[in-house]
Amino acid sequence: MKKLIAAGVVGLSLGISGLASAESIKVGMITTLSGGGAGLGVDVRDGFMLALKNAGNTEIEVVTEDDGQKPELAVQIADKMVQSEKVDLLTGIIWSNLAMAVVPGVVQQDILYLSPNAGPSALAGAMCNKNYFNVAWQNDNLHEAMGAYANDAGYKKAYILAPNYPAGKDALTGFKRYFKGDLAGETYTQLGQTDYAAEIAQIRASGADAIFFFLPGGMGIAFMKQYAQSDVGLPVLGPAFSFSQDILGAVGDAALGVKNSSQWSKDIDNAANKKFVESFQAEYGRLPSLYASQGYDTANLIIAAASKASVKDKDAFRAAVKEAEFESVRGDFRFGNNNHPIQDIYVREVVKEGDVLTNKIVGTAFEDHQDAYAAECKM
Amino acid sequence: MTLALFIEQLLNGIQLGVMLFLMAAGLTLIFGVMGLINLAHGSFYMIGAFACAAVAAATGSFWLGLAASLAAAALVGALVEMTVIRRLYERDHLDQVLATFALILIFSEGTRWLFGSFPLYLDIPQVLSGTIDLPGGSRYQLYRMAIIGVGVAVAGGLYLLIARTRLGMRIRAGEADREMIGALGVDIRTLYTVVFALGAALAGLAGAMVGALQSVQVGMGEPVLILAFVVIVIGGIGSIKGALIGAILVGVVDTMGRFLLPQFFISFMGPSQGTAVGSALASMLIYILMALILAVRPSGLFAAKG
Amino acid sequence: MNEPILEISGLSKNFGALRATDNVSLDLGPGEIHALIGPNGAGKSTLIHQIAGTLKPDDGVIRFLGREVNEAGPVARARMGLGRSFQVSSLAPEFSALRNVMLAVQSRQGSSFRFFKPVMRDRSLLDPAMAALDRVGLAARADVPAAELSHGERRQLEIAIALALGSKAFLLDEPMAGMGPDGSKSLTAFLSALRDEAPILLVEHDMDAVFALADRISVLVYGRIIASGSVDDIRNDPAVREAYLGNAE
Amino acid sequence: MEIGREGVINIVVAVALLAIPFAAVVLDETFYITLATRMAILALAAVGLNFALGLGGLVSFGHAAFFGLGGYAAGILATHAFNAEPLLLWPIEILGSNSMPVIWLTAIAISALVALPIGAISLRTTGVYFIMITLAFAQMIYYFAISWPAYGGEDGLSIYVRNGFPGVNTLNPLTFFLICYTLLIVALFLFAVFKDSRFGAALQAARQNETRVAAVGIAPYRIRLAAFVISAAIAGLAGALFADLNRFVSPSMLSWQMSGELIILIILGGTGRLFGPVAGAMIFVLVEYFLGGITERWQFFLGLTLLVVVLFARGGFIGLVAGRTRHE
Repeated sequence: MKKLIAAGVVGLSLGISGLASAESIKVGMITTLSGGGAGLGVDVRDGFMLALKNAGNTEIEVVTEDDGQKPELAVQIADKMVQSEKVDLLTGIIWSNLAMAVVPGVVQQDILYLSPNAGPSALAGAMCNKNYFNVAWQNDNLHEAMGAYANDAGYKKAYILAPNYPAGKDALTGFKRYFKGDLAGETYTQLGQTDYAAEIAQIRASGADAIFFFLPGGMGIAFMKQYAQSDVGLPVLGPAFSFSQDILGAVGDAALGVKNSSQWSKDIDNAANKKFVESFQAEYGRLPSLYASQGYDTANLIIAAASKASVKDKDAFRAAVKEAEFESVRGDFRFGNNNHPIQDIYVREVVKEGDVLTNKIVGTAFEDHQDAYAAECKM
Repeated sequence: MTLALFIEQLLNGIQLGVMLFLMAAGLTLIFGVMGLINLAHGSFYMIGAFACAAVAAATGSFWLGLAASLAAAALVGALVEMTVIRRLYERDHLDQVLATFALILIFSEGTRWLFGSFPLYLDIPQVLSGTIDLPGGSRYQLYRMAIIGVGVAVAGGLYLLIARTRLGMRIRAGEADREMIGALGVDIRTLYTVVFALGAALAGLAGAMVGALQSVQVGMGEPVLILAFVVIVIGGIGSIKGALIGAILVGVVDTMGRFLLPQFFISFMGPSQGTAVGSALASMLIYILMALILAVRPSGLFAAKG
Repeated sequence: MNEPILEISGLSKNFGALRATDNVSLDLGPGEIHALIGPNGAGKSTLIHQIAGTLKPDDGVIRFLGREVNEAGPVARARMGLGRSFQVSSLAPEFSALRNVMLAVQSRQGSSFRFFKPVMRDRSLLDPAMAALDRVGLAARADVPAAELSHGERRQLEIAIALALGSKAFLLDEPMAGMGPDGSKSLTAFLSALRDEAPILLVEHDMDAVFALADRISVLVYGRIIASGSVDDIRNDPAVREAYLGNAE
Repeated sequence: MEIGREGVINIVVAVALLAIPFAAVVLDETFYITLATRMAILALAAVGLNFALGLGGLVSFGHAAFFGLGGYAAGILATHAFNAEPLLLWPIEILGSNSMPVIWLTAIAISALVALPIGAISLRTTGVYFIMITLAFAQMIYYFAISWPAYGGEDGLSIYVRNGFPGVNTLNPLTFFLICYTLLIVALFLFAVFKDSRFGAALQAARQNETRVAAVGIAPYRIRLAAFVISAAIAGLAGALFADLNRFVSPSMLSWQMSGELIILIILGGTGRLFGPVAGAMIFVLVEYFLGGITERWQFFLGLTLLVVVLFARGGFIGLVAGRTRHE
């Protein structure tokens, strides 16, 4: 129904002013709005829509559809949006495996894709493409930051843990790329596993002095709760995903004091971020997560590029996106040769503000960090 | 590997098994008495967890939450039985699979509609936090010990219920011969509703207890459902005893596989290859176990019916 | 006397403490009808199952056409020519009477791994099947699904299937059960003629039919054969009268 | 044999599916060609399953395994061809391929080869046990695919250029649709022929009454195993096409939800009916497409729709419009 009305409005505006219509942009958003991973998609979408609202932008029309976290469905929706909705650009995918399914096909058809979350290594390296921009991070980045931080914090023997799938392997590889100490153990758990008693028992017996884990979604919640309930008590390190605003509430006090890495935090001190955090709270009645910040930045990047070039002129628009002249909520932001971000990555600590668990920045792991695959990209 | 670690892992396996038993007991009862395959059983697990989390958050009491989980799962179970499930008893397995698959979609999206997209918070009760000492110098978490206790109590309770009570007699009669209990003058409709609600309540209880350990979120029931099916098929469909033994077997094999297999492969393949191969094999282990058991005993270990 | 077609010696089967079959020996010669009678629970069905191959005996030997078949399953025994009808009608309910019989013809002709030729246009299947139906008097009901046949018609169909199999011996488990008097009479006449084609081991409760048909009768009680002989022998055997006939009447 | 009411409906369904892409060309809505292709491929997979499920009564809850294996056969061969790396050097050199016929044959062969031992073990069981053991085997392959890193693991494998077919341009969506549609028709033809053959007679009889079939001297086990393998091979072929449609293959093609979806297609259309899977696939894809466009809670309404169909439209779509089967 909504879609019909929107289409009607577009049709109407075309009819009234054939001249001005050149600037309207149609964005297709494929994201996860059902199932256990829906929280991430909802945050990206809400962040994106908030940016449009804050900018008072009415030229950008957004078509949103749920991919149910299924790659085949995502591909079908992408086809529909390109072939039927005739969108100018696509965005919204949360998960690496869905991005790997959708992105190569889409960019081949000369459609721009702006990733608000996933950053699989293949798309940053050998398979990089002029039509693919990542506005979040390359998958390894936050893990690399935690590896570097572990050195600074003086940890010598880390136990590392991730699910047995490509992003999990990338995560541990990323951590090990920067961590100089020894490993007390390296465990790959089953994807979707929810009981970590066996792993926690092994951690206790391993003689480690710190734990690094990458367990996205419900897996991380389960691990943190069970870890806190055990009496192991070693310091825990991880990427922001298990300590982002959307799930901190479910982890509870178990997360207090944990150090995690993120390219964004709600206490980054700049005007854009202040406005983002305040307006997000006002609009949705909750604190934003890093996913929301990524959706917000993606929308602002599109708005900025559209002010410089027409979306119909692919080359000019692409160049305008690459310049990335927008007020990012994370401060400095620019694209490297492979269209992936070069940005600062912070170390945050989980704290309690009143009754609400949230993060505050306690250090900087990297400045102007670029991903490890940029050299493999021939662009 | 020390003995203490081994004992702790063994307990972890048993605790997982006990939790699976709570799910499997309901499934196997429902199949044994009504001949129904219920894919939506995982949804009661989820409903139990959400009810517990919501009530615990509102009242601050885990115990009230636990009571709410039992009540909510039983209530939803009874309602679903009376509106939908009842029409499926006379259908073949195919229709049952499809209808209960549809119920999963409805319950999952319905729960998200009601509670939003973000996971809920649920912690273990204060009195059960901490650990207890075990012989051999190991320690074990009190809450998990309590889960094992609840599982054993439920197994005992179910045994008494079925062996000693009128309801149990009717359940046994229903398993033996569905037409006969009608002839005995038992109100079959009520009996079926009660059995279904009982199964749902056990699943809800499992969901609530595990929800305190894990993430309370939409879709949490389906992985457990698949495991519970593995359990009842291994144990022999319709057999409570089979469900108990199958559950412990699956729990221990799964936990020990994840613990021992990577170490085993590392010993001759090196850490990175060994971890990869061992982890991959560990995730397939219980399915391999199930295929092996069914290849030798096509009706499971303790088939109640031929 | 000729070699027996079917020969059973020293057959035993226990279910726990229950001796369901207790050292049973009997045989079936060419051209004869050998009736097996006995009260309910005497172990007749258990015995039939062992002869057909669906139950394995604990002890004893079953020979069919001179070969020991103890290790052969029901499929192999059927292929050797042991035609069987069931106590409870056992047919493919969705198939027409004709297609039920055709299945037997198909089996007799060899492999079922033929994927392309439509059976309903295959005269080599249709003709023998129709002939078998005709012999049992079901030709007019050829196109009716088995599920819609009357009880008696289903027994007739069972026999047509056994006929179509080209059986070398028939194992008929209560073919008269549930038939009206007219049906029983015509079936009795039919079976009487059938013995020339292949001998029949007949399990039956209907004593009129048994006495009219049987060349020999064996009486099974509590898993044991207590008497065996001609109709007159059995009629006059005091042990049988006491143990079985006396009780039955 | 005269064309009955069901025959007419079958023709209508077949023509309707064929008409969608041509209408799409006229309306300049390329996406509907993609949608119709998806329908044809899912229908093909379901026709495959229908050999086991519809004719043989074998409720396989693990056919996604074969569907996915076919997909991986396409993905792996295409990747090796794309990178010009041989698949195997020893004992014989096997090269990758981007030729559809080669890929199809490989997909069929691999699915059939894997189905043989799986069927051999699973068919020892019956009823719910069969449902669950087929599920277990599919889960094994699923977890293997997720944790085996060589071909992308959970990320899956991309096919950068759609594989080719000698003499035609497969990149043209309409051409690719026609290839899939042709294969679907061939499979339907095989289904119809097999159903009426001696093999089909034995298979259907074994579904209705296993004891009877054994008593006339036909071993149901071997007949069923053959049906299971044929069924898997067709599902594998469909998987290879599905990979080419999506330009992508991933473990989710092997998931138990996928197995469930294949079963749903058959029941939606009408179990055991020749065109049941086709009608089912068309309805399912359309419902998914329209609901997905209307509401983000589409899964809720999808569930509701399915529930209504099971409870009140027994016999599925074909049963609803053609009436109950008149058995031969």
